[in-house]
Amino acid sequence: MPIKTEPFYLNLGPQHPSTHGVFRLRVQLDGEVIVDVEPIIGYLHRGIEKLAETRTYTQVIPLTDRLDYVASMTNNLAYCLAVEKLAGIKVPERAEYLRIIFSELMRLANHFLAIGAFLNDCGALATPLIYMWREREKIVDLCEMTCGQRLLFNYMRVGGMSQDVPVEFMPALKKFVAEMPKFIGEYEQLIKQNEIFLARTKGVGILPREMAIDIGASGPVLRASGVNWDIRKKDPYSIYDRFDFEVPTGDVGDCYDRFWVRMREMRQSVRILEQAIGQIPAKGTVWADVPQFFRPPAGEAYGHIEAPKGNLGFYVVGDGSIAPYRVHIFPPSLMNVTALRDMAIGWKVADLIIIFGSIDVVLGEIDR
Amino acid sequence: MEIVRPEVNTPQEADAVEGAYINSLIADSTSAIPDPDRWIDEAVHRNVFLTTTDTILAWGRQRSIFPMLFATACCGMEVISMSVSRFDLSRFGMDVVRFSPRQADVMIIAGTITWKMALATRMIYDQMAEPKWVVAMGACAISGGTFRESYSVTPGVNRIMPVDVYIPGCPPKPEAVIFGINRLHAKIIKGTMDDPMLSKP
Amino acid sequence: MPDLVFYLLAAIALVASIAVIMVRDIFRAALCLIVLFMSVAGFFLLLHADFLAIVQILIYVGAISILIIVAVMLTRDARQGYPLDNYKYVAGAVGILLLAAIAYGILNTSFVNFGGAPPEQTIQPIGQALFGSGYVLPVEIAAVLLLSAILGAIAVLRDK
Amino acid sequence: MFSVGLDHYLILSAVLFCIGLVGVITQRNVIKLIMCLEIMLNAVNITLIAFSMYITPAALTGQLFAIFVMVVAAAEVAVGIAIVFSIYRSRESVDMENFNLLKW
Amino acid sequence: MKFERYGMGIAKGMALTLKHLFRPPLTVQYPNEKLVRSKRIRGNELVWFPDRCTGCGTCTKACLQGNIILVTHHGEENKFIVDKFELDSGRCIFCGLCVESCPYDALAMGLEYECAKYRRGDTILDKEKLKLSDKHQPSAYFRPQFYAQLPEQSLLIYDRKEGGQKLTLFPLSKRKRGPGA
Amino acid sequence: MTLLDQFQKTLLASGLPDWAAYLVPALMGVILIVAVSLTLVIIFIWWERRLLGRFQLRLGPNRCGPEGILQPVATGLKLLLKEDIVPAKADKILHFLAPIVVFVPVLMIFAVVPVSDGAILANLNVGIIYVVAISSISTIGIFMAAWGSSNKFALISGMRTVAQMVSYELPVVLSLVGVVLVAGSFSMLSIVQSQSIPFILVMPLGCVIFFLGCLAEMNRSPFDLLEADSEIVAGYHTEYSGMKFAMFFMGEYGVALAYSTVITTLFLGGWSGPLLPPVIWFLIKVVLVFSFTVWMRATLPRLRVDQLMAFAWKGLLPMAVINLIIIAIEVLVVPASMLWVMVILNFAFAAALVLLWSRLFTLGGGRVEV
Amino acid sequence: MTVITSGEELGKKIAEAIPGSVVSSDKTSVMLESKSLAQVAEFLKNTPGLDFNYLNFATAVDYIDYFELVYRVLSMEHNHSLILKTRLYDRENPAVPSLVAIWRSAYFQEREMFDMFGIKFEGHPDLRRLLTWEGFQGYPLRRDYL
Repeated sequence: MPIKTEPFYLNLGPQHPSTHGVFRLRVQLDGEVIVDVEPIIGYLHRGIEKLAETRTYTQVIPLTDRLDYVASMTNNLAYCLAVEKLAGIKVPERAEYLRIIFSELMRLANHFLAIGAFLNDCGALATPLIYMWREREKIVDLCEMTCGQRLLFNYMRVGGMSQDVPVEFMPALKKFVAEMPKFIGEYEQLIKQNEIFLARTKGVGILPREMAIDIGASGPVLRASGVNWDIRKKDPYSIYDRFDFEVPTGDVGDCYDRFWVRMREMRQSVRILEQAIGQIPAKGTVWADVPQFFRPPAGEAYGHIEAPKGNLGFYVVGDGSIAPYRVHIFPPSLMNVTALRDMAIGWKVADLIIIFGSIDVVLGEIDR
Repeated sequence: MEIVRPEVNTPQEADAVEGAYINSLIADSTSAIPDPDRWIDEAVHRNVFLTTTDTILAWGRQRSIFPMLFATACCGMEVISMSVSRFDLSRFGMDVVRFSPRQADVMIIAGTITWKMALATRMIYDQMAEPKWVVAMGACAISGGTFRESYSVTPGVNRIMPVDVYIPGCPPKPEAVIFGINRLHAKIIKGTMDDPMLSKP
Repeated sequence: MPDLVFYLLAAIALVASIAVIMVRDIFRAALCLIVLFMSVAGFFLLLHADFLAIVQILIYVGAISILIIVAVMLTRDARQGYPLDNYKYVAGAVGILLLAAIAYGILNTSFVNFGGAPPEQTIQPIGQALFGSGYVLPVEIAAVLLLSAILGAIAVLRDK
Repeated sequence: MFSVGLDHYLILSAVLFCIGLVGVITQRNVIKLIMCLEIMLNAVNITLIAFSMYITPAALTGQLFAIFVMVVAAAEVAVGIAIVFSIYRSRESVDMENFNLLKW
Repeated sequence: MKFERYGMGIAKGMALTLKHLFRPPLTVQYPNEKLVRSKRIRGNELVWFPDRCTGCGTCTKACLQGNIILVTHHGEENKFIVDKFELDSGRCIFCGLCVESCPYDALAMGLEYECAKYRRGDTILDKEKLKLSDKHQPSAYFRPQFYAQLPEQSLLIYDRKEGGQKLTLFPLSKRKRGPGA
Repeated sequence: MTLLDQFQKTLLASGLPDWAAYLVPALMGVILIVAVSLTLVIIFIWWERRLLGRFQLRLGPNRCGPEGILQPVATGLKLLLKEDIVPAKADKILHFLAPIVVFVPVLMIFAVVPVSDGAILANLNVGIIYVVAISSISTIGIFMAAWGSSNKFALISGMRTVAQMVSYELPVVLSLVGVVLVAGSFSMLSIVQSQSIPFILVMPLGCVIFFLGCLAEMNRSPFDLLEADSEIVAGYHTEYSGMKFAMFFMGEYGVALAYSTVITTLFLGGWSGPLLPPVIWFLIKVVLVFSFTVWMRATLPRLRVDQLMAFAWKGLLPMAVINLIIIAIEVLVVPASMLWVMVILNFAFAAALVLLWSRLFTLGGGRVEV
Repeated sequence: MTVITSGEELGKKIAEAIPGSVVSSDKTSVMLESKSLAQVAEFLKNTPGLDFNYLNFATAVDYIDYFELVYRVLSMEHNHSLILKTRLYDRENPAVPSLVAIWRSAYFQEREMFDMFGIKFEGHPDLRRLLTWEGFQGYPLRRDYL
């Protein structure tokens, strides 16, 4: 019944309950149907790239923590990989395993939040988020045990890790990994077959395969569209080639697929963690003794990893001094929101919210 | 700062207007607004109540603060940690999280406030109904933190609005935030800072 | 007591109905109309027609006025309404003349009470009258009317 | 004189009816016109029920008629507003002056 | 939406939440009961040992934001005497780089995290405040010598029997009056 | 014959003036309703917050009074003295009136709910329709708030209100007619008295439809689109603060409580139950119904607008009609003393209908359809 | 393992297809003439056997004398990557053809480069400030911005 109504603009954000931070969507509506969406970002632009030019290579690591603060250790890893590539530093064996363990823990932590917040956007009053957060707290506990902070860890260093894990860490991690599959099963019981959830997510916000590649999407968003692309498999960094795991993909590319890819990725992460616990050398140094004010040679290096949200890259240009000449951060979230407009047009406001939630962005990374 | 919204027709005009406001906000806020130490005292003088009424009122206010979660960045995660099951802010009657500034009492500024965001922050603060409080959580909100030198970050949220409680940390632990909120409770109910119970080392 | 209530309700009804035609803001006019409906329901209660009073609220307040409000909402630019046009003196005269005629008629007629007490509860007699004797055909016709109204509304608004 | 009887109700409903009539004549906004029609129908309902109460209290005939009036009113509003929408869609106006075509 | 499973999915989810209703809540009633934090906790203060500090200034160089202000003058025996040692805890991000870099173990992270202040000026830790701080128990972050003195962290993964976080089924309110309780 | 009627009789007999005999019992009734229902609402707000906390593995408010029961009181006190902001562009009168229009009908519902035998304020013989009619008034209040505050989020919420309320009125009324048919009366008292078997067993499908319709009318999850805070911030009361917001807040819970009592009365046998006094039974049942809504709120995601409408029009309405026809036939065929036959028959019919609908009908999936 | 395509070989290929476009090439990267950027991108994307269908990242570095634009492109089918570079010597008004029409992932990145370096991308559909606000003075990531 297309009664002629005047289209009107609605500002979602920058402070809105479900924009996951300070994101602003200028939505043009016809009734409740979306005619146009324009994402406006920059409300958290902190100039990290500029600040990194004035700090030494080690001092940039705390800054990278604040990019994707949901899974902050993965940022450290990407940056360290880039600098290690630039300086040609070899990382000790035990440190490599610890990196794998922590980046998989971070992936779990990120997906806990992503799925929980996504369901929160669907309107389930915080309960799925809270169950997820309980598990996330366990990971946070493990990280706090290791490095004393709950969120921004500043744990990895160029050439390894800042310190070894304490003795209590491994038993606790083993218990966590053993409990995890049961929890994921429970969670699937909670939401996977829920008819309302299916009705809200299936077929909503489809990102076709070609468009996903064209916009440079990565991570679960790309894989949900049916592209089997995981840097851990396709361009293995660190020691990911030693582990046996699968890359889950979706087939349609709707919100449900993105949710479901994340759920399955969590199981794979648990698998990797199990293998890593089995293989990690019991003793050994964790840090290739890199001086605090070291000078990598002039040149450029690109290090990228499969962060929980996608392809996180660091492009580091060195000029031979103690500070990097230029650090460029390539955030996955920024690419993933490019197609938000195409995904949302024709849907309703409520759908826009869950489409945005299913992309799982973090604004610290988009705005830098 | 008075914000008058001129009529704008296109998104581009709206952006230009917003940019102009941001620039004038930067020009206006060069020095810190003094901390509202005596705020409660003044309020008491303004409306003369009987002491008991006043106590009951303060009790009501202190027991049911509706927070406005202004989670912009990293600290927002710890705000969530604090409100969900492990630390459960709702024990203090703060579970009714209002996203509309009209209904909120305390604005927990969790995260970096950039100049672009500062305008919105200030507007939301102006929209809140009296009595209202502001909690600056984390280094970024207190002073700009590690991004203080940056060209786009507000060096401390007390440049744009008065702050009642500062919670240092990057990010502060959930307990630290709850401690800060308890101090806010004390501020509300005592109306003074010279309380020996609060002079904790 | 019922007399007091009557005068009160009558005042409300008159003020509300005059407000409906005088208020420029059409949304407020719709709200005044709701007040009128409620006061009419009050008259029904005074006249021992409690079933009809409730039905009045249900249909007029719950359905018709909401329909009108939706119409107001969806025709937003027309919200302010238009000034009364030149007919207003003519209309006033016609209204007053008609009112005088009716009042003359009413005051000069003596109505006969055919006796009998009003029934204690009205639902059962109404139901029996509607479906039991004599009124079955009108009820069916009313049903057909409603159906055709729905279909007509849909037909008018359908995409062409 | 002041104890309420049938006359009072009849006069009241006559006044309401006339107000509605004046409204119907003067209004140019179609939605308001429909509202005025509703006022007139309500006035009629009051009359019907007052007669029912004061003339034939036992028979309830007036109440039955009031029910039918309500049915008609509901149908009329539904169709009327549908027509208003339909015209508004093509003409972007709810002014009576624009409702002078038999086809839209 | 299509109820292919006749609402069984909804029923399953509701069964799970019902199961959670009878699980003990995780809540730590903070002002009354406190979690034991990690041994390597980076609390919101620094612990400074003035007797071990030589005033070399490595920490000021390591600090990524220039937050540590250190002013020294030459004393006897060619030693530095610290005139001013000050940092703004409202600006510090507690990354721990200064502690890592200190060659004389004169700095350590503190355990204290309840540092909320009413005034902006109170967040600045000057020499006087920091001098008192060596009475505090420092954390074991990069200072493994303190590791044994600290209590075990209470983890959520373990339940109470295994030394983890306390879970109680139907806890009653704490009537005890904590600050602001 | 209710207590107030008797009181009025005695007053009339004692020679008080006419108007006083009318006014005094009426005022007493009003005061009684306001006091009791507000107290209940306050307790139920606390109960929901605690229960929701327990579903989410946390405690909920427990610091204010014993087990935090004074929490809503503190909230009310605070809101009472909070600054009242009226936006500059708002329609002042509507903005002021809206909370009252929302709040008062909620209180009026309580007047016809029997707490135990004879303990009812007004034993209307149109009790059920009264409930439906009165509750439709608060829709207008919500719409006034949405329109009056000239806020875009509120306006969207207002549009949703109208659609949702109007759509769900129909299945609610149709499932009520089933109850009326079996009980043979509109009066709440006689409906309770006729429930030798609770009607939830006699007409399970009708009960489910009525319950879902009620959820939609009282804006509880999963139909809480009016104030879907992840989408439209706070819905129609985005611009409200202070006491007006408190009235919306209380009205929201009040309507939830009112519908819980209505469901208890109509389908769960009201006050009847063995051993315990009737009032206790009544309260137990109300708490159960209310807790069930809290349980749903803790679990379920929210529907989308078009799905919500499709669920009403394509799902609930036809099922309600079929259910009504089945019950009408059964009332004619089955003798009144053999209600258990209807129990068996209706369970079979309900299962068949649910199976049929879940197989055959897609409710508003896929692209937006208007 | 993503194969890093030899820039020298590919540089030859590009130079054959689009003469005068390649300035120089080394092991990992190809330095292009800034004007021919769009043509080369088109060639890289659509030539069978190369199929660089995925623009990984695009950024600029300010070397004070010139801006260097760096593009890393990737082929998902063949799993090989290449770094394209180009230099802009005009400091006042640097301009380069936009690649949005070829790889949409350049959309936000080019807006960001415009915002941060002041590089104009000709043919970009909506070239406005992205991270900073309208009316911001200067281009922050230039080395001379303080």
